[in-house]
Amino acid sequence: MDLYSDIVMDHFKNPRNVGAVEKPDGVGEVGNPTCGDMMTITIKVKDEHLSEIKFKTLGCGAAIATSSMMTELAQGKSIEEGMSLTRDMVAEALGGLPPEKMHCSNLAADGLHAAIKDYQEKLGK
Amino acid sequence: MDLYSDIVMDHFKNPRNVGAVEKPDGVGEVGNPTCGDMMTITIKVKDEHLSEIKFKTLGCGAAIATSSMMTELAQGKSIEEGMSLTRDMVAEALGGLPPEKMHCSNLAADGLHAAIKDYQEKLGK
Amino acid sequence: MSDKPIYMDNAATTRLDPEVFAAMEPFFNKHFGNAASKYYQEGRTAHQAMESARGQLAGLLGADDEKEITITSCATESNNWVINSLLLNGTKKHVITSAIEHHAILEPIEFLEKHHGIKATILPVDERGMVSPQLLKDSITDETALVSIMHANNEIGTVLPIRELADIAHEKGVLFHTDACQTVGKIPVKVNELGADFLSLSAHKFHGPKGTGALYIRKGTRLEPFIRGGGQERGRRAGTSNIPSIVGMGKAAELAGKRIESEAPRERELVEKLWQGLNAKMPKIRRNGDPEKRIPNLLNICVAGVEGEAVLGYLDMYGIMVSSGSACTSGSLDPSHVLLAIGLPAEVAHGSIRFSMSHETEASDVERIIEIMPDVVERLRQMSPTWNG
Amino acid sequence: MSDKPIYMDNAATTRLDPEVFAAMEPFFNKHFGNAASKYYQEGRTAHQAMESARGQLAGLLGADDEKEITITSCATESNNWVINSLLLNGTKKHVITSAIEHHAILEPIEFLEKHHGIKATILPVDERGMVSPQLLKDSITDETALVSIMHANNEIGTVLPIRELADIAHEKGVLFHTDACQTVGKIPVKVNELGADFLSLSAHKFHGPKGTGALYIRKGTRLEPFIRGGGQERGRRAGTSNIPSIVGMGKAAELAGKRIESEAPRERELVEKLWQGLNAKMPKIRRNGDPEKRIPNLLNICVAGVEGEAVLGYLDMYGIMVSSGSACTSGSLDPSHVLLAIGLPAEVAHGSIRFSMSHETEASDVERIIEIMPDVVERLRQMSPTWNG
Ligand SMILES: Cc1ncc(COP(=O)(O)O)c(C=O)c1O
Ligand SMILES: Cc1ncc(COP(=O)(O)O)c(C=O)c1O
Ligand code: FES
Ligand code: FES
Repeated sequence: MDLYSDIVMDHFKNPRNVGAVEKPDGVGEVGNPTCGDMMTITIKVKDEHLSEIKFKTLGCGAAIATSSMMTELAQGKSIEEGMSLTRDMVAEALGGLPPEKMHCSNLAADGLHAAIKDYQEKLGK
Repeated sequence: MDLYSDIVMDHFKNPRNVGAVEKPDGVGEVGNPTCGDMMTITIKVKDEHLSEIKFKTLGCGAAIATSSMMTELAQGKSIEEGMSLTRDMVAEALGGLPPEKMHCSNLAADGLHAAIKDYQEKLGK
Repeated sequence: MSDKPIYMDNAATTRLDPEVFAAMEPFFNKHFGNAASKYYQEGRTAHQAMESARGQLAGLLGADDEKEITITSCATESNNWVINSLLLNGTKKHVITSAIEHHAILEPIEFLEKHHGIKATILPVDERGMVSPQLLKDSITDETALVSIMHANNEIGTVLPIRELADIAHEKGVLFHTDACQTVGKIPVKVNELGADFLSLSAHKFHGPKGTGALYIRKGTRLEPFIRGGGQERGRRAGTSNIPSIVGMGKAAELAGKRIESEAPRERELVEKLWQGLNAKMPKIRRNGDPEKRIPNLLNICVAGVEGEAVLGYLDMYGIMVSSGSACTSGSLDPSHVLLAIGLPAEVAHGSIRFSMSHETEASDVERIIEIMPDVVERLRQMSPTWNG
Repeated sequence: MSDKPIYMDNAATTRLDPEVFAAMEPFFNKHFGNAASKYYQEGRTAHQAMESARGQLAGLLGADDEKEITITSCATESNNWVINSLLLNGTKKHVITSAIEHHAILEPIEFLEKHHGIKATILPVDERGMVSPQLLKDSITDETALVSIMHANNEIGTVLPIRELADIAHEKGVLFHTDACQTVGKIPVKVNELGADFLSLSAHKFHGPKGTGALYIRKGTRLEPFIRGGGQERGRRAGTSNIPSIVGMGKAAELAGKRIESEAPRERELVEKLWQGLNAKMPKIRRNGDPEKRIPNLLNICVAGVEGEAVLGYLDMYGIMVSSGSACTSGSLDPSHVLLAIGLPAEVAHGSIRFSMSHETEASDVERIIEIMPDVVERLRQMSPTWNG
């Protein structure tokens, strides 16, 4: 028995899209190091689509894996689709998460939404 | 480790002087079946000496062994010596008794004393 | 004297089943990890073994959910837990139990009565060891927090009508606990058929390891923890999980479940054979407990004119291991409270002998006891001032 | 990746020593008798084995009398026992403890505070984990029933000045308890030198079996039983005695006593080597606990820019087993109360890693960790938004 599913373990061990995109169109910062989890999502937007997404995450295995999976799920999606990405979708794509980890699995979707909002605000001004 | 010493076990397995003397000069009855222990000591007295002693005992291994040892210790002794036989002397001769068994080890000496008193009372009248 | 010892004290404790031991063995020094350490493999291995053992036990009890099983260090702890938690922490301060409960129920209740203002009603039993349902009904008040009645008595083997008693408690909104130490693994014990809210058991009573037990806690029932300070057992019982023993308890539950159907009638027959054999050869003996409603593996008799400990001592010389409710075996003056509660005079109770069997008991063991016991008793009776044989 | 796993979580639990297992083995299904059944040989065999194990444990602790050792199911039970018995049953209702105690002390106290009108003073500690003797002195009132301070902390390894603290309590006529789970078997723990009235320990912390512990109770000190209902442990702790485990605890105590003198300096050196090695290769790490007054086998560090659970997960892939005081390992939001109590900011505490060794730890294990750990940390730091490396 594993604590995490094989998919979680794969994304934890080999996280995709780690880092920060250059000259990001939007930046989302969520979480708080005091709580042990913090995430920075950077996005590039092309034609109202998420052309590039990267993450940096401080947190547990679940936090890292959800970040990684989220970047894969959102990659190439429209910003509306990005906004409607939920933590449940991420958790499901990961083959499930332990109940006590649902907390941090929020972060990834929240981070993406924050980055998109940041992009929209920058556009707006 | 044994609960009882080898001497106790020997007297428990092969008690000496079980039964009742014929035409006893004295009879001592002590204990109480309600308490689980009861003893009847019968004695023959010749020239103020205990010429024959027998016992019947209802009780635990310690009760049986102390009865048996008591009859051996008292055998042939003067009735004064018989009256001064104590439970400690019996217990010592047995190589010791477990502390929780000190209660029933009283019985044997008490029974002997009762039989001697019975003999003396009969004489007195 | 033959050499093969005969163990007939399975109501006290049982031999650890070799299959149980085999199941436990890898967890002593191979997979020794702490089950709470889920962030490395060895911890997860331990955790998984524990949870599958819990499942085996839940299976034996027919529990709806494995989470209803909380592992404790023994039934004594389970019993103390229920009594203390419900009576010390709640607002209701009355408890009802029976006169033939194990000390692990009676003593905590006595202590709370003496020092913490609890009120207790100790229901009497009839000569077979039965509690009156009507009397239970009449004893429940608005103050009653708990009814605790054992499933089967450990000395006389009487099986009590738990379903009926639990229903009475529940009708009045009172929680019901049963101490099932002597039934689990011996007769079918299904928590939903019994209807109890709490059920105590100890693994060593059914060929599992000593020092491990459980408390069944029906889903939705609140019970404050008794031993606190760690997240183990979903926060209900703290302390590093005793994985080898828990694995052993699970395996023992599985094996018991498989054996019950064939074993119960076999042991019942052996008990009958023992009773018939002894009764035919020894005058003035009586049998205690309910003749029908009883666990299959236990025979309790009283032998007139002898004292139990002396019988035990003589049988020990032949390698025969039994027990007695005589006071002499406990160092006190009063014989077993159970034998007194079923109305035996003390002098009769002092002569009690309990034989308790297991799947290891063979017909030849019974035959040997039938051969030896009458001689032993006869020798002791010859020494006894209360026997005129 | 090499295949040999490296177990560095001995403060959580230890491997059962094969010699201990060998000592236990005959008591599982050969001599399985109930130690209370003294009227047959198998019961006496069990009883004797138990008493000689008690002697071994008394020997390790330098107790005056074996009767001062009461066997329990674990240190958690021992701790709960002392707290509950002294505070629920006595007239004095104030307890003093420290902020870095194990939950098995803090939680029962919290519960009694909340539900039973007990007052508690939780003494703060300094950055090394030390309690101030003066503050203890000032905190004792006429109402104080008990002071409970652990001998060594399980997370940071600091050894507290028990003798001095116990003397302060005793000067004011207050009983003193110490939780010695992390010192017994690792440094000399002599009850008369420590001066405590009560001392808790768990066998599985020194290569004995899980699910067995003890409470040392100084002669002449009264303590109401916690688990009642049988004459076991001289009436102090009821429940069928867990003979195999008790025998194992005794053997483990004997082995630990023999090992301490050579092991303590050896492990101290390994810990030093590990710290030096990690510190040389990893920037921005800090060491926690008292640099001098500490158990020899434990190193606790905080690694900036990473979270503990993630480190554990990566090390697990290499078969390296350690622990962390990060909140993520407990499913809560706050990291270890111990790390917060020594003044670490939460974001630092989240990056804590504890290495704890035993006599099985080899120099090559330490070398391997020094090789692997910096890479693991570097990979995680590269993912971290708080690390600008
Ligand atoms: C200091 C301390 N106290 C108490 C305990 C509890 O021990 P156990 O889980 O064996 O009851 C532990 C270990 O978990 C500990 O380290
Ligand atoms: C009916 C009953 N309840 C409770 C117990 C206590 O079990 P343990 O000693 O394993 O805690 C026993 C056995 O001793 C028992 O027979
Ligand atoms: S980051 Fe703390 S639980 Fe996942
Ligand atoms: S006769 Fe009862 S203790 Fe000896």
